[in-house]
Amino acid sequence: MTFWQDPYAAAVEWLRNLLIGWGLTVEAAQLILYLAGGIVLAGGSLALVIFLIWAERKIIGRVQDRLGPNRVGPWGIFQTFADILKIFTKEYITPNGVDRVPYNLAPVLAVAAVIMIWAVVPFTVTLYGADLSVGLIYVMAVGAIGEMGIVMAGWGSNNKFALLGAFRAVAQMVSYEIPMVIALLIPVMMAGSLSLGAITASQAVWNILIAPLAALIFFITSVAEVGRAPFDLVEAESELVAGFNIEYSGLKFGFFFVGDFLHAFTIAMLFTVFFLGGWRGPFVDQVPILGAVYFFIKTSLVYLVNILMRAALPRFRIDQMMDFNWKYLTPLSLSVLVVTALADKLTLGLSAWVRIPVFLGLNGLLFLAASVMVNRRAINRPRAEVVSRPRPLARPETAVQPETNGGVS
Amino acid sequence: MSTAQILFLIFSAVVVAAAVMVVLSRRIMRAALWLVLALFGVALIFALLDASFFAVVQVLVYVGAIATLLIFAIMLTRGVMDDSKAQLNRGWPFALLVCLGLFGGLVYILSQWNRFNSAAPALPQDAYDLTLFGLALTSPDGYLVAFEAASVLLLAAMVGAIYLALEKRGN
Amino acid sequence: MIPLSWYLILAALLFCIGLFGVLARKNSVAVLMSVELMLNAVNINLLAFWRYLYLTSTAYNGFVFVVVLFAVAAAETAVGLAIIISAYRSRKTVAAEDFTALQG
Amino acid sequence: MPSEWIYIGIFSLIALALPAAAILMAGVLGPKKPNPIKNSTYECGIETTGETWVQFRPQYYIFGLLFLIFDVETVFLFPWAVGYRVLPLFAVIEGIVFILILLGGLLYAWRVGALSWQ
Repeated sequence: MTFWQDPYAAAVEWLRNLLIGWGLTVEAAQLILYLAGGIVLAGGSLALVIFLIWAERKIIGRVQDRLGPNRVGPWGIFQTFADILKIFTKEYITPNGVDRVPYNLAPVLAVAAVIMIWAVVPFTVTLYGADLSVGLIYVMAVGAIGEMGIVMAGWGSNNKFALLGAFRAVAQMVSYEIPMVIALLIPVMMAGSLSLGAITASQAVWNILIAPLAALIFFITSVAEVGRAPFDLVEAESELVAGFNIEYSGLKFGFFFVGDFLHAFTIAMLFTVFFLGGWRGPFVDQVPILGAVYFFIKTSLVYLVNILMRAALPRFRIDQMMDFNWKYLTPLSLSVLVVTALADKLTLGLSAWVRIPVFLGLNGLLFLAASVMVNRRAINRPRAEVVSRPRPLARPETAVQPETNGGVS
Repeated sequence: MSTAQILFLIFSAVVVAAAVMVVLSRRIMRAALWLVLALFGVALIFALLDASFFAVVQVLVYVGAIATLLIFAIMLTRGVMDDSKAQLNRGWPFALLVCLGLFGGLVYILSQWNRFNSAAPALPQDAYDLTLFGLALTSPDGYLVAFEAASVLLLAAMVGAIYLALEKRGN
Repeated sequence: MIPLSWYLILAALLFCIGLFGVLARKNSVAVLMSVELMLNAVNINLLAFWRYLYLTSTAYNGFVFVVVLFAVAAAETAVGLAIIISAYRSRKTVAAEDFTALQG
Repeated sequence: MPSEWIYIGIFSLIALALPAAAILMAGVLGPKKPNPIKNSTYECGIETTGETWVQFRPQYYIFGLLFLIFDVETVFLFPWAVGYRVLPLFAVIEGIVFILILLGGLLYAWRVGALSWQ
């Protein structure tokens, strides 16, 4: 394998030989490589956030017919650096009565839980952190650590609004994790492995063609997991005073947002790995490094859809959100799993040209059936009238009564 | 001492210290956070035992779900236990005696066993194959009954817990 | 290499700490947390035995035991906490010594 | 311990250290001028009354409970899904029965109204 076909593998090999040439043992050389690779990957993910924040502000600005950031540097590209400079010099305000360890640990966990996902994502055949044999469950488990970070933020802050916000956020996250895991069982079934590398390698036909409904469910639930619009009711920053992060300031507050932006990009990466064939594309067998290009093109497209969704859709109410998850997504994901498992076993051995239309047709039928059922329920259900309640008046005797006598006393 | 031994000692120190704090913490919410740390430490021990699947499942189920559920329950029942008073029964020295006796007895009995200090065999290539585990779990010669019984157990737990926890309409 | 005894002693210690919590804690939620510790000690034991004594590619007894124990732990926590919440609703207490309705 | 776990361990430590270092650095750079008003708990400008305690809805518990049960269900389904390619049709149907039993539980929860947020 020459340098130009796979610069990453060649560079690692060169570095390993160099270290061993310096008289290190093979294990020590491996450890140093791990350390270097980890620092590059984790640092790279954090550096990416700087660009993501700028891109998102610019795109949302254009959607809303604004220019977006345009002062610092060409197209405002250095705007985020100015923001970083500012947030680094802000004061930390630590409210009285906080539980210091959970309070200070929470923002660190919120970011670390997202970065840790990057350890198992395969960018090309050779470029990945670790090809963990249980990578998919690892990704889910790391999400649980992020949840704990939110609980710690809510409880450590010693503020009832932070606590309520944290519990709403956690309830939302755990609810949407169910259809997500069930939808992800379909790529696992197709690959026969939980490793993200094997799942990518198995997709000669992209999984989105075999299970489009599962892909849709994963996309929706992953957006809800991050808590972005239209699922951002917990921390609707334009309407409420934040959620669980209300008592944070300076960079501690900023890191919750860094975690959010990075998580939004990370779920786009996961969508690419699970349903869009990851690094797969033409000529990847000859030139593996092309895989990284395909990977980032696909991821950016998914991320763009994500941003446009954020710009376009209105926010859910909490009861709508819970209903949508438990009464629509969960039964739907279970039935998709059952139907796909049966259909795949029964059409085994047929050519892909027969199988894919069968899968697409079955998914379409399921979606149609689910829509009909939802619509029938929605039509038959008595609707609550949306009116504001009469409010008590401070001094009823001086209130102006519009009906009586035209307001003249 | 090998690296694995040092790692084991660190992880088990974390587990034991966190477990002691779970039992002794006055504030119940702190105890829950210590419990999360203890469960996480147990996941690390599982990873040390080459059981990667159970290491991640431990975090997924215990930290992600059971600890979350415990914290929800603590929030629902908060405010009725006075945190400032002692959280242990009056008979706690007796309980301590029982536990120390049990621990001593267990260690004594185990140390009589001739395989107590056996070393781990090398891991064969296919020893850890989830495909075969899935096959064994669903084959009638394997553990099919356990598999389906677990599903019924979960169903019963779900129905029972919802019945108990749901506020009855009308009162 | 780590001998089997280390894992067994760790599991015994964890089990005894959990047992102490079950016997001595007042708050019934804390009692349930201690039960979780005891179940985890059992899991460590099962996996250690699998790794050290029964490591063959056909015997999945250890795995099945652990996986069923996960289900049991989940069921136990769910129902136990539901009972505590239900008792809290009617009696406004979670102290284990106050649950005396069935006392003779 | 497989070597991937060593990488994951090192990586996790780095992932924790980077934000922690940044937060510490910002703490050194930023000003420190606390005063009692600034440090009071945020509550719409009014002083906090009572403890940090609000009555939570049992609804949270129900959703946590459903999550726990389904989470454990997926633990059983992961080996089933990994082995799916080599499983006979009978075993696949066993897995489907497993799912349907749990779906029954979901329908029960739906019927008694545990799924609606009141």
